[in-house]
Order: sequence, then structure tokens, then C-alpha cells
Amino acid sequence: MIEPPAYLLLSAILFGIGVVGVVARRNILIILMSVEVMLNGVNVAFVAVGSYLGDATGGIFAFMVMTVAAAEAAVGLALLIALYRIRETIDITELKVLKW
Amino acid sequence: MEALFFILFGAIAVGGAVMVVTRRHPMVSALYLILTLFAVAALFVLRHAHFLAAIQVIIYAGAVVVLFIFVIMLINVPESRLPVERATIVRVAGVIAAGLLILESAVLARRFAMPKAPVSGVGTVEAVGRALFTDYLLAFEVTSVLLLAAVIGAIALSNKKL
Amino acid sequence: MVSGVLDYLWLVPAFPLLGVILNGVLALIAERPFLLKEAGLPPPGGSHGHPSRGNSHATEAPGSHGSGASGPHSAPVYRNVVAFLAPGAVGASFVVALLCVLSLAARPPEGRTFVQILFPWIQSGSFLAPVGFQLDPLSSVMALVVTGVGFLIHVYSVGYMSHERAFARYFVYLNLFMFAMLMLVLANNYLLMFVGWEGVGLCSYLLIGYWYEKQSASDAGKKAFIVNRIGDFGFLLGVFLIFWTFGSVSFTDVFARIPLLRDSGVLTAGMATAITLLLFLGATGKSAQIPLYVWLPDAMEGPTPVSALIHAATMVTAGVYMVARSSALFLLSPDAMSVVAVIGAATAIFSATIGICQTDIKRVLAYSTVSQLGYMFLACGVGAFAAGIFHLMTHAFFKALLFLGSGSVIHALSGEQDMRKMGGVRRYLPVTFVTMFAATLAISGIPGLSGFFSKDEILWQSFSSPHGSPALWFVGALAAGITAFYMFRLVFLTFYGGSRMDPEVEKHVHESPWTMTVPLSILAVLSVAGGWVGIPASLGGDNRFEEWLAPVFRSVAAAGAHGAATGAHPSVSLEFGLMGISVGVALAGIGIAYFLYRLRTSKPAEIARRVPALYDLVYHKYYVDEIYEWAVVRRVVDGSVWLWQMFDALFIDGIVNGIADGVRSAGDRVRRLQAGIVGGYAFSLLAGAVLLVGYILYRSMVP
Amino acid sequence: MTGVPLLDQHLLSVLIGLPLVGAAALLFLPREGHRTIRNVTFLFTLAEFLLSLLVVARFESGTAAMQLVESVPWIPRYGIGYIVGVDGISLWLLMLTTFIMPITILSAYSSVQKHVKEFMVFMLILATAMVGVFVATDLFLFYVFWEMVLIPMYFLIGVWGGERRIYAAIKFFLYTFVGSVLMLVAILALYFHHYAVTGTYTTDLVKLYSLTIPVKMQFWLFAAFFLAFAFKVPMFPFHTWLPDAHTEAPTAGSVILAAVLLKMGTYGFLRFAMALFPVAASDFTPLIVTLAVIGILYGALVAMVQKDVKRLVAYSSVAHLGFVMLGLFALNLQGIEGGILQMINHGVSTGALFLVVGIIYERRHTRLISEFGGLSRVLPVFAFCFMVITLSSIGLPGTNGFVGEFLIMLGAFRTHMWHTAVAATGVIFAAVYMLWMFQRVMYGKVTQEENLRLEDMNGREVAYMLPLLLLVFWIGVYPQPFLRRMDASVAAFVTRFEAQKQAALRGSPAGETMLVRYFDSGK
Repeated sequence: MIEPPAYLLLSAILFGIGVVGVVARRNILIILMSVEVMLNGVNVAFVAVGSYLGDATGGIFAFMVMTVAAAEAAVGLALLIALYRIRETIDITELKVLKW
Repeated sequence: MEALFFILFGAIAVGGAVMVVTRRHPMVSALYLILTLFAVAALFVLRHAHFLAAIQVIIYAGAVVVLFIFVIMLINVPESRLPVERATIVRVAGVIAAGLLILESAVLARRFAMPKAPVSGVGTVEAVGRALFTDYLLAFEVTSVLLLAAVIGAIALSNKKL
Repeated sequence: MVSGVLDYLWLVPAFPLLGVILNGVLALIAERPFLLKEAGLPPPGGSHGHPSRGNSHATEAPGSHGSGASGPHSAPVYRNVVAFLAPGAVGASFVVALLCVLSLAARPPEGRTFVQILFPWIQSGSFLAPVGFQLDPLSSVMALVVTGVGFLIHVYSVGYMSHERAFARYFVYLNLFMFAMLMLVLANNYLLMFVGWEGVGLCSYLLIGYWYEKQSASDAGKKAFIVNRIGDFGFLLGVFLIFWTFGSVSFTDVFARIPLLRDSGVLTAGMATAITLLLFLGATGKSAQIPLYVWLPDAMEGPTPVSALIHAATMVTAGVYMVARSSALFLLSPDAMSVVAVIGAATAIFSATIGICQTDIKRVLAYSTVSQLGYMFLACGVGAFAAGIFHLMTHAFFKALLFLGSGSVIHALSGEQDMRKMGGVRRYLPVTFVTMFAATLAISGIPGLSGFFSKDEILWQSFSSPHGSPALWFVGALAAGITAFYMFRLVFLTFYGGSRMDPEVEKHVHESPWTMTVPLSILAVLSVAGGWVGIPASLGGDNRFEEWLAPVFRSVAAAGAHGAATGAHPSVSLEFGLMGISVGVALAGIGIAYFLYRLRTSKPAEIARRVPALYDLVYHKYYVDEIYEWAVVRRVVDGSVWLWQMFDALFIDGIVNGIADGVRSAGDRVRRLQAGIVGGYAFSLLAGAVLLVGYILYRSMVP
Repeated sequence: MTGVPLLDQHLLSVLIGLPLVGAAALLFLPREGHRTIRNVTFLFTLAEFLLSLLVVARFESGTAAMQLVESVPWIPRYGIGYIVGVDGISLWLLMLTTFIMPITILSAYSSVQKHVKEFMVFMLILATAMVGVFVATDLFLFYVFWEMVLIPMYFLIGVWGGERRIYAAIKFFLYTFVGSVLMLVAILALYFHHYAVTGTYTTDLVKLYSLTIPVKMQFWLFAAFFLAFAFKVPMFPFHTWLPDAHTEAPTAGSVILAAVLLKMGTYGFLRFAMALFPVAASDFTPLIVTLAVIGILYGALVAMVQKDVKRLVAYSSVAHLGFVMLGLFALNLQGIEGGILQMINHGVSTGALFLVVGIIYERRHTRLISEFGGLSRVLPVFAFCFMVITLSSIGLPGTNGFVGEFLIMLGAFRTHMWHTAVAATGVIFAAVYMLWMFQRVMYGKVTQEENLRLEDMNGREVAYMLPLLLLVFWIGVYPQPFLRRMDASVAAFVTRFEAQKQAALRGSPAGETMLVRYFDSGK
């Protein structure tokens, strides 16, 4: 029998790996994919806890997260393309015009 | 039995995730991402969330990752121009902080008490559908607006005249 | 019915107000096009024969007002309308006033107080100040003097101002003045009196600054208004004290409540002193007493009829009227009475000495006015309110005449005011000379003329009254001598001797038109005979004037602590002796003037050379203006500049902008955290998450 | 349809809403049609004024209660209501607002040439907010309107202002905003206190009036309200935003600022700070009266040495508002009635002064006194108007300024004799700075060639100046219609103030005031 903490632990590990990808990588594409990993980690927790509590809300939340993830990926990649056209780079450290 | 599958798919998911963040070429990462997504879908099945497992595969693996791969191929950055990773203080600190976060969460998760009687069937198509079209109808509809906005945003952003 | 006429009392101030409105409309509608047409023209240079305005710098001022553009021959119709309307309004109000006074006189002496309330003006809680008029013997004297002399001066002005561009504007101001002055004298309460009080100050400001293009004129007007306001400040505080002490501001209520409040201890002598001294501060402003007299000589920048009307006959006497009106209050406070008497006497002698050395004909008269007003306050200060009012009336006659006469001279001499450039004018201006000479005799106190009776009454009272003292009498008598001296100096320098006139000016010298000479003649008659209503008992008269005023001051005497206003004369022989002395002093003054300015004309300059410091001091009016300028005006202005630039801009705004700058520079530092590197943001996000989860963990472990 | 009674029931709401409707209507007009836009705005503000006359007609002067009340739950869960009403305190301020609006719009016909549509929209929004401030009797609603005033004014200064308009606009905004944030905190504290005492949440002012607030709490709440209102009035030493804002604002903005916005501060004192916290108000009285007197003298002295006409008028406002504060804190009938009347007077005279300055500014594009001189000769009608307004501003009897100042000082003299004596010297200085300015602008010879070619006031300018002049004399000669309608409310205010104060003092342990305890403990 798998205890809920096991799922939560797995969720935390997936999330943490995703975080590492976001903070440690320079490639925007990989950063975006790491974000997906993070979201999956969260979804694991939602689904597991939802099912242990017998409440559909967990599943609904996971569903919502997926929707957001899809939207995020679409917009993020569109941004990436637009950016690449202008700057010819996918290196996040070269994008520092967001300051005054 | 469940424990066995959990350990198996959990290990695949973690392993895939590690590969996603560590591969130099995004195409390789994308392929490992698919692996992770499938493993997570399997975990969903373990928790009787069949519907979610299905859309995890269909939408995530089928649509989102394909979109990634599509973009990777579209912009087709030559190997030589991929960013060169360097360890900076912020990055190292970031990795350490991420480790801390996992640790903290793990400790927290261990303290997490939960009724031991998992109710099966809350993740079935019927259950999710019922919830989705009754209690969460508004949220569901708003989701569609969000997606619409994302579509419009994506189109607007990829317009050449930006 | 007699009271039937009195019901129309409100018409007395209403007529001039109507004049203001009608003339004002004319000024704005009919006169404006002419003025604007002229304004477009460059000012013609030089003066050519239009003796249009009385100012001290004849060579620069007259021409600069475009005097050639509009003479009487080219006068537009509206000027005739104004010339009829303005004096007509005042004349009508004189007639109504006269009828009212006659019907008042028909009443028994005790019933000679008529109050007419028109409507409540300011009412708030227990405070009520109505627009209401009070006609009693005191205000009827004032009303008649104001409307009567005012009417004559209006008529005179029609001639005198005939060359002015802004003809209607002048009469608007003049009518407005009449209205305000009548409000002042007819008001039945202190607050409405204050309306007139400030109103006349405004008109004085406007009329002094009538030639506003001249810097000195607008300066003088401003000075008059501001110095008056200092006095008004006292008046206003006095009104507050009166209201919170008596619970009313109407004259009848206040005076009626005196006995009660005094007996109950609410109205202490200290309170009475405070009230009266504050009121007296107002009076020193309006009536040009030390220390606020400085505006009156400068006020001579205005047209001469204005000087006659406002700065000699009526407005400046408002202070005396107010003190007399408040006599019941003043009598409660011996201290205040002493202050009034001393200030009056000091002003009388002080300004008389300044008058000795002035060379500007109008300034001599101005200082003379200040001095004579001092006399009136001396009278009030010794409790002889009736004598003060008597002198006020006679002074109105002869001083108005003197000013109008000097105006006639100035008019004839193309605006020349310097007596050193006159001489021998007698030949050209016979009517002016005769009338002015009569007025000079009157002011000098020659027996039989009006000034003699009033001045002598004051001197006698200042000696004999319980409030008086020989010292006050001595100062008064000395001032009388000096007055006689400088007045005859003026007459000799102006009318006698050889001509010192500019040849160019001399060619144009002419007697004034009838509109000017007729008022002169009427005033001359009044100057001579005006005193006959108040011949004292010791000279075989029955002092009808004092008797007429007695109801006002008798009730005062009954209410006040000391009933000194009409005290019995202790000794007729003493009175005759003092009378002889004062006449002797006056004759001596005339004699010295004759000696210095007719026989030994080189002597004055010689004397001046012998005591240069003293001469200089007197010639420069004791440098009072300069001292005020240095000690008050400069301090205030410098202090204000300091407040503005150092306190406001540097200190307060320094703090305000300092806070802003502090926030901004802090932001400037914090901004560097936002380097724009996405990794940085991601890391701070992560750090925040770690800390947050850590905190939750900590809380879950440590209950 | 029973039209008139319905209108009566919702008169105040109509007054609040009408300008907004106007603003919405403007949105549909083409932006190039300046003439149409101006006329439509003018008609709306004129209609607003005419409707507000109905308020006076319906007003009962015998009662102190709120009249024409409309009360609708707004956020019932939190006890917040849409409650509006007028009484003798707010009636004339409401009237002043609606009266001054058409005048400023007329003045803006020529002075505003760029972004006319936006300007007019902002003016109309401002009108709604100002009317709302004066009729709201719900704290929350009041606060909403109070803040709503800031925004259009910020833009009026910042967009249509002079050279340093941005600085002035930001300074204006931040200064007043700091105060109002403190007020918000105090409102919340009061709100929760009411809940703690009665168990219900409400922001209804009338209900809050009957609340007895502990002395110590009053002290802090009053302090917060004091800062908010003192910034707005502005009282010395919080006044430095005013000269900048006035100087840089366009003519219409200056007029509104002087005539109405400053009154929001003094009105706030009377309606909220003093009425809600009588004990603290009494405690603060010496401080406030002293600041008011300093403000009177300081404003007058600094005004005297200004080189810019508008700055001079701005500093004179500091002095005039000092008088208003002195009157309000005289805490008796005469002082408060005088204070309210002086608010109106200041609105009329200073508003008119800014219009006068605007007239010559439009012709010469300078406000420096030294650039003028001798204008009397060129502009006789203008000179007449300017003179009357100057006299009104220095409080000459017969003009409105005198009645207000007199009542203020009469009332204050009773309670603060020496303060009032000092304040009365401000009347002297008022004459000094106004007449000196008048002399330098209007008298003397024309020194600048351009000034000879100036045109006198045209029909439109006379048309908007005339009502102001009439009001100057009307209030000066026959102020009874104004005073009579205040009587009941002000008398009730004074009575309630005393009663509340006694009640609160009974409630406090030693029956002593906060300051007394503070100083005692300090010893």
C-alpha cells in the first residue's frame, strides 16, 4: 500500500527537478519544458490527494493545470518565435532589456 | 503490486525529468519529456484517474510536446549557437535552493496525515465530467476563454509585423 | 405729521447711492469709449494752459493725462448729465436731511432720537446688526455738515474737474463717498458705522489715487487705505469687545445697558479702557492722529475738492464723531480720556510745527487739518464733546473753504502748488482772496468768527474741566498761536507781495468760474457766521449749539461716572482772562507772520540757516515717514521675503521634496535588483518559495 | 408619470449623475467640434445649476436634520450604503459647486484649445465627484468621492497646466493622497469600533454620530482626519502644494481648486473630524487655532512679496482658509456660520480672482506682476471687475468677504481673544498685498508696448464675471438668506458637539482629555 506521502514526495521531487531546470539553464526551450515538468509534479500531488480524499476537485484542478499548461506553452513558444526573429537567440541571459 | 508500479513509474518520471533538464539539445529534452509525461499518466492510472491519464497522454504528450518539437524544428538553432551553460553563483545557489525546497517538501509530506481509504473512481470520465459540468461549470467555461486568449495571443505574437 | 418726514430718513444715504449707480453706468457705458479712444493715442507732451489738476509736480503731470483732448467745449452730453446728477443727488439728500432735522427739532429735547430699522443685515445667534439709521442731535449735525458741505464741494468740483477725462468716474467716487459718509454718521449701530467707516476709507483710496497713472498718487492712496486699516483693526476689535460685553452693537442698547452692567461688575473700568482705547485706535487712523497721521499729508495727491471734502471737512472728522458718539463709554474710563486728550494735544502741537516749514500750499493745509483734529480730540479727551463737535462743524466750514480756495489758486496757476512760486495772486483772484482771508481769520481764532468760538470753548474746557489741566490748555494755546502764524504765512506768501510766478503761467491766471466761486462765497459766510450758534454764555450768548447736543451728552453724563460735559463755568473772569490770552497768542502769531513774510522777507531763510538741524528736522516732518519706512515697512517686506524664500521654499518644501528625493534615491538603489536578467527573477521567486515553505514547516513543527 | 415628485425624491442623485451623463454624452461627439463640445458641456453644467436651485427651494431651514435623503444599501454585507443628503452645512457648498461650474466652463471656452473634449470630460467628472463629496453622508461613499476628485484634477493640472505642470500635478496628488490614506485607516478603525460596540457594521455617518468613542481613540482618529483635511485645506505648514498647483493649473483648474477643492478640507473638518471626535477636536483646538492664525499671517506676508499674480492669490488662499479654520474652531454659532459663509466667499472671490488673472494671462501669456502696469487705462471694464473682487478679497464691508470674516472673528474673539487679535492684523496685510498688487498691475503708466493693444473683456467674459460680482454684493449686503438656512444645522452641531464631548468624557476613566493626561504623565 502506497501512502499519500509517497506521492507527495514524488511530486516534490519532480517539481524540484523542474525548478532546477528553470533556474539553471540558459536555453529558453529547455526552461519552458522544465516548467512543464514542474506542472506535472504539481498534478501528481493533486490527483493523488484528490483520490485519497475521494474528492473530484483534485482531478478538476489537475485538469485546469493542464489547460493552463497548454495555454502557457502556446503563448510561451509564440513569444519565443517572435523573440528569435528579432534577436536571433534563445539564450535567456541575453534578454535583459526589461529594465530602465 | 501498486507499490511496485509506483516505484517503477515514479523512477521513470524522475529519471526522464532529470534528463529533460540536463540535455544540451532541446530535441533530446523534448523526447525525455514525453517519457516523463507517460510515466505520470501511468501514475494517474494507479490512482484511478483514468480520464486524466487519457488527456495527459492526448493533450500533453500528443499536443504540447509536439508543439515544442515543432518549434524546435522551426527555428532550428544550429548546434554551435546553442547557449553554452556556465555555472554562475545564481545558478549554483538556485540548484541548492531547489534541493532545499525538495527537502522541505519531503519533510512536510511526511507529516501529512490522510485517510487510508482511497475511494476509487473519482478520476473516472463520469466523475470528472459530472463535476466539471455542475460545480465547476463556470471555471470550465472560463478555461475556454483562457485558451481562446492564448490562441489569439499566440497568433498575434507570431505575426511577422510585431 | 413730523414723524412722516423722518420716515424718509433712509433717502438721505439713498440719493447718493442712486447717484453712484447712475453715474457708474454712465462711466462704464458713455465714458469708456472716450477713454479708450484716448488710450490709443500717445500722451501729448507738455502742459499748455489747462490748469486741470492739483498735483505737486505741475510740469510733468498735467500734460500726461491728455488734457488737450477734451475741453468743456467738446464735452459730450453725458458730462452734462453727470454734472447735474452728482451734485443733484447730494443736494436732494441735503434737503431731506434738513427736513428731517427740522422735524426732529420740533420734538421735545428728550424725544430727539429717531431710529429707523430697514432690514437685518447680519444676524447670527444672538448677534444682530441691522441696517438702521439713527437721527439724534449729534448725527443730525453731522448729516447736515456732510450733505451741506458735500453739496457745495460737488458743485465746486463740476467746475474744477471740467478738464478731466474721467469726469464720470470722479463723481461716482465722490457720490460713493457721500453715501459711505452718511452711512457712517446715520448708522444706529457700531457695525453699520464700520461699514461707512471702511467705505469712506475706500473712497479716500480711490479719490487720492484718482490720477492713478501717477506713481505718487497711487502710492498715497494705498498708504491712506492701509494706515486706515490699521486703525480699523482697532475699531473692529473694539466692536467685538462691545458685543461680548454688552450683547448688542446698537448705540441705544449699549448706552442703556451701561449702568446695569457697571453695577453688576461685568463692565469694569479696565474693560471700558480696553474698548475705548481700541475704538480710539480706529479714530487715530481715520482722523489722522499720532501715530497714524502720516497718510493725510500724502493724501493731498488727490484732486483739491477731494482734499476739501474728505481730508478736511468730513471723513477725517469721523474719528471725532465716533468718540463723541461713544462718549458714554469713554467717560467710564478716565485713563482712556487722558490718552485721548494727550494724543489730541500732542498731535495739535506736533503737526502745527510741521506746518510752519511746508512750502506746498495743500500740505500746509493738511498739517493744519491734522492739528485742528488734534484740537477736537483734545476737547473730547477733556469731556467737552459738544465743544469738539462744535469745532468739527466750524472747522468743516473754514477748512473746506481754505482747501477750495487753494484749489482755486492752483486751478488758476495751472496746477502750481508751491507757494514759493506764487505771490501777489490777490489781484487776479479777488473772490478767492476775500473768501480765503475770511477763513484764515476764522481758523486763527479772531473774535467774532466761527473758529474763535469753537476753539475758545475747547481751550476753556481743557483748562477748567475735571479732565483738563493747565498743561493741556497751554499746549492748545501754543498750537493756536502757531496755527495763526502758518496760516498767515500761507496767505502772505500766496496773495501778497510780488509775483514769483512762472511767466508762462502768469499769462493764464484767471478767476475761477461761478461753479467754484459761489461755493467759496457760501462757505465764507458760514466760516464767519457759523460760530454764532454757539456763543458761550459768558459772551452774552446762550450756546444754542451745546444745548442742541445736550440730550445726547446729558444722557451720557447721567450714565457716565463724571458729568463733565456741560459743567458750570467756575469763574467768568478766569474765562475772560484765558480768552484774552488765546486771542493775544493768535494775534502774536499773525504779527510774527506779518513781520517775517511782509516786512523782512529775507528773515525766514536767515533763521533757517541759523538753526539748520532744527529746520531740517521740521522741514522733513521729523522724518517720521522715513522712520516708519525703515522700522516697519522694510522689516515687514524683508521678513516676508525671508519667510517665502527661506522658510517656504527651502524649509517646508525642502522637507517635502526631501522626502520625495529620499524615496526616489531609495528606489534608485532598489532598482538595481531588477537587473532585467530573467534568471535573477526566477531565483528570487525560488528563494521566496523556499523561505515560505520553510516557514510553514517551522510553524508546523513549533506549535 | 409623476415627474416632479420623482425628481424631488432623487434630486441629489440626479445632481451627482447629471455631469456623468454629460461626460458620457461628450464621448459621442466628434473631437474636432470644439464649439459643440463646449456648448454641450456648458448646457449640462447650467442645467446642473438650475436643478440645484431646486435643492434650495425644497430646503427647509427650520430643521437640522439631513434633507432630501436617499438611502440605498450598496454593499449591505459590509453595512455600506449609498446615502446622500444635505443640511445647512453642506447646502451652500453644494450650491457653490454647481454655481461655479458653468462659470469655469465659460472661462475655458477660450483658454483651453488643446484636447478640448478630454478637458470637458474631466471637468464633468470632477463636478460629479465634488457634488458627491458634499452630499455623501456615508463615510465610505464620501471617501470614494473624495478620492475621485483627485484624478481629474491631477490630469487637469498635468495636461493643461503651465511649464512645471508635471511637478505641480504630482506634488498635488501625493500631498493630498498621503492625507487621505491616513483618513482611510481612521475610517476603518471607526468602522470596526462601531462593530465592536454595537455588533453591526455601518458607515452611515448619522449612525456613527451617535457613537461614543473613547477619548484615547478619538485622539488618534482625529489626528488622522486632521492630517487628511489639513493637507487639503491647506493649513500651514502643509500648504506648499497649493502655490505650485494653483500657479501651474489652467485657469479653470485654479478656479475649481480654489473655489471647491479647498473647501472639501474645511467641510471635512466640520462634518467629520469635529462632529465625530468632539473631545479630540477640543484638545486639538489650541493647536489648530494657532496654526490657523500663523497661516493667516504667513499667507498674507508671503503673498505680499510674490512676483507672480497666481502665486500671490494662492498664498492669499492660505490666509483666507486660515480664517475659515479659525471660525470653525471658535466652536460657537457665530464662528462656524462665519466659517461656512467664508468658505462660500472665498470660493466666489478667489475663484473670481483666478478668472481675472486668467483673462489677462490669455492676452499676455504671462502672470508676472512686473509685466503689467497701467492696465486701468486700457481695460476699464476689467479694472472695475478686478477692483470689486479685490475689495471683496480684502473684506471691505458691503462685500461678501466682510460678513464672513466679521462673523468668524466675532465668534473666535469670544473663545480665543488673543489669537483673534493677532488674526485681525491679517486683515491689514490683506489690504497691503492686494492693493499693492492691484497698484502694480492696474495703476501707473503703461510700460509695455503690448499692453496698449490689450482688448477689454468681451461679452462672454462679462457674462461669467457678472454673476460673481452680483454674489459679492448680495452676500455683502443681505447675507440673511444664506445665514438663515445654516442656523438650525449649525446650532444643532454646536449643541451635539458639547453633548458628545460630555458623554465621551464621562466614559473615560478620569474624565480627562488625552492631552491633559499626556502632559500630566510627562511631568
